[in-house]
Amino acid sequence: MRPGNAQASAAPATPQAPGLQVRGLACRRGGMRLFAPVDFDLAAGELLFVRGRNGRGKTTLLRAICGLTEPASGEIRFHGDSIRTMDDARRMALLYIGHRDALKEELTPLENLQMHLGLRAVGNIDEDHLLDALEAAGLGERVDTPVRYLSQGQRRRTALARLLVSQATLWVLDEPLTALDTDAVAWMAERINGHLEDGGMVICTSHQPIQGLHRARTLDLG
Amino acid sequence: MWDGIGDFVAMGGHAPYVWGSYGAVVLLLGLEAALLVRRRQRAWTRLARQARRSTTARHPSTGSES
Amino acid sequence: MNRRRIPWLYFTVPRNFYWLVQRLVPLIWAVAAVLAVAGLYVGFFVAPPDYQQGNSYRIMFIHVPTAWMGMFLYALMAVYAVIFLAWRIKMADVMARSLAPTGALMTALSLWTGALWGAPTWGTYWVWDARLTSTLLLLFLFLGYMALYAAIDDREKGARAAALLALIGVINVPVIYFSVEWWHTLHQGMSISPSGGASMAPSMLAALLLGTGACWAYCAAVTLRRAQTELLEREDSTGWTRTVSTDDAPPAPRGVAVPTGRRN
Amino acid sequence: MGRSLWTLLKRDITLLVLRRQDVMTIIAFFLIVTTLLPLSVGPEPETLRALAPGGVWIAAALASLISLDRLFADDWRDGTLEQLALGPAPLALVALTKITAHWLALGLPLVLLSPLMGYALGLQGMALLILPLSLALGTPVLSLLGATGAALTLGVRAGGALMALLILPLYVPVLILGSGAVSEAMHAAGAGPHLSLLGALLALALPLAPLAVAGALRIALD
Repeated sequence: MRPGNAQASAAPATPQAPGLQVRGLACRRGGMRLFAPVDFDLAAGELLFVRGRNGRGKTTLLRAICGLTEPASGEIRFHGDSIRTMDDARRMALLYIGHRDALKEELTPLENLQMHLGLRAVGNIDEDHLLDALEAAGLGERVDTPVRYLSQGQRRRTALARLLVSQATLWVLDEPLTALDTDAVAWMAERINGHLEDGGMVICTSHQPIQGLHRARTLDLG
Repeated sequence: MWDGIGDFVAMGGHAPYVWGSYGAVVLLLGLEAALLVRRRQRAWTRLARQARRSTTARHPSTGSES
Repeated sequence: MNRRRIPWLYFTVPRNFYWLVQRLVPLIWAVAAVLAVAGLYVGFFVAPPDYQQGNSYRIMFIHVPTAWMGMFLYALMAVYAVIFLAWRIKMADVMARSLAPTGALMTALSLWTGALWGAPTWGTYWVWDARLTSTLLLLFLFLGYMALYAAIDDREKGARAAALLALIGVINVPVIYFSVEWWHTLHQGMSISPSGGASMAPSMLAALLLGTGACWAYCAAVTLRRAQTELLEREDSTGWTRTVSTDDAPPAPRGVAVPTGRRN
Repeated sequence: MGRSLWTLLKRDITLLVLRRQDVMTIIAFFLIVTTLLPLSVGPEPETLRALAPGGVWIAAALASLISLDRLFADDWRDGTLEQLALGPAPLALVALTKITAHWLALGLPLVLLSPLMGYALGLQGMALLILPLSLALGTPVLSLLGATGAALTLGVRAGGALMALLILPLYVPVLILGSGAVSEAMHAAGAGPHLSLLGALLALALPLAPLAVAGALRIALD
């Protein structure tokens, strides 16, 4: 069974407009304006690397793009629909992995992955495919131990394993490399490149520069 | 209506209740207004201090719209 | 139709609101003082003693207004909460936040005066009368609003959470009042509620209305002043506060007759 | 979307089963609070019988209150709530599903145990039947209202005590009608009107409370 994401088999959503359009996006936190209004477009196969010192609002920007945070001003359109009013199918095309791993400590990585897919109403993917994904993420022997006993790096890998089984076209990754060791970072870079080649889009923030990423546009929040 | 101050204060034997009610109202409302005046003054002194500091220090502090 | 559109949002700009309050509050204080003096005079020197309760009924002239104001301010708070949640007008949140302490104080005073009125009339300071119990619960709703606002550090989130709570509260107030009324009638037999306003002498009614007017004016003045202070506390000195401290009026809105009172 | 909610319901119930000891402690809490009544009022059957409905109902309300504290807290802390908000199902239905799972694990046991406690407090005949019925109608409303408080105080210091202050006034109508139904049944005056009003409260709370909870969750996630 060749490891790899199910990306190729799923037909990419028919984009009426370029993937993501962000116009005049400004966010506030604690009454202060975080960054000057941001404008950018993201088309298929493009990576946007968001840089900025701590507290500049990188996380808030990403959460605003996903629709979790309400922006102070600005408009975000994904395949033509505004993110606040887009329907479920469109919402499934977006995958957000934030600082927190969104894992249940009592459950094992396999159960967490099944839960993640179940909550996103994805058809019943057979277990072998999930096991392959976890294997690829370097969790081979840890598949059946509850997440509570895993290290921070292993938890992060479990969270990132979702990327291998997701059909989302837009990945929004907030500090994906935290707590990852060097070969995990390489694996991550390789996965992002694979996703871009398959016509996917990635928005990513990171304090360490990710080598080997091609066609990376950067957005600097200062 | 009342023959003399004493009768008025006695309030037909209900003095503690009537004056207890009106007294509490006057006291607490006066207290609320007074606290508000003090809070307002404090706000103004803070602003004045900031204004003085920012003009003397000569560094443009980032304004923020409300 | 009057050509001039009322600029609803004009006074939601902090600087204009500040200036408006600077003009309005002295007038409202004057109205409150006049009504209070008139109400007290009529209440104590014109209204005759009650044939049944003697003079203790005079507490009604302050008890009823505070009770009404408590409920009215909670409803008003909920209206501002809805405006804030629906249109994100910061001024609406400032108003709701400024109403809460005065509303809580009014509710507490109505309980205090109600108890002192109950003592000579029913023989005990506290009786689980339907209205007293519901007013007590209303006080808890006020305290809950203020506690939630204070507990959340981020002001923006705190404002939205408190506004949502005020909305939830105002939907529940009629249910609470109904269930307490229902509960009271089932356990009746204990107490008679004070004589209704039906057979009130005109002078009594006048004292009551004057008292209510004074109470309303007081609440308006204190709330507007607290909202003004709230704005000052939120601003840093480079904002509009610098111009206002020299007290010149902001540009008047198009076509609205602005009371050009003497600069105080 | 149905699949996603069904997965969430199963997940929550499995989590509650995995954390059985939490469920047990809350049920034990309900029993202990009810036994406080005879200890404080005295064993004399006549007074106990008059106070039994109130005693059981207050114990149920307090048990519901302390159990709701963690309804959203864990999901909020580990990031699962974010993924649920980005999932296919609307947040109101997600909230309703979580409240249902919570009620099944914690509300239902109270309803089933209440005749036992009612008997212990001297209730007989009709009252012993009306007690669980009134709780069956009332505890869901408690859970729905309590969930609003839990969502509003997410991530707030001293959330527990604050939640009690926010929510207990809203519990009053349920408490009045619930304990009223049982005491009416004791006087053979029939608890019909009380139970129908409780049903009305439930019918009101079911559609409205999840909307309020969703609003509060969105604020907490912002």
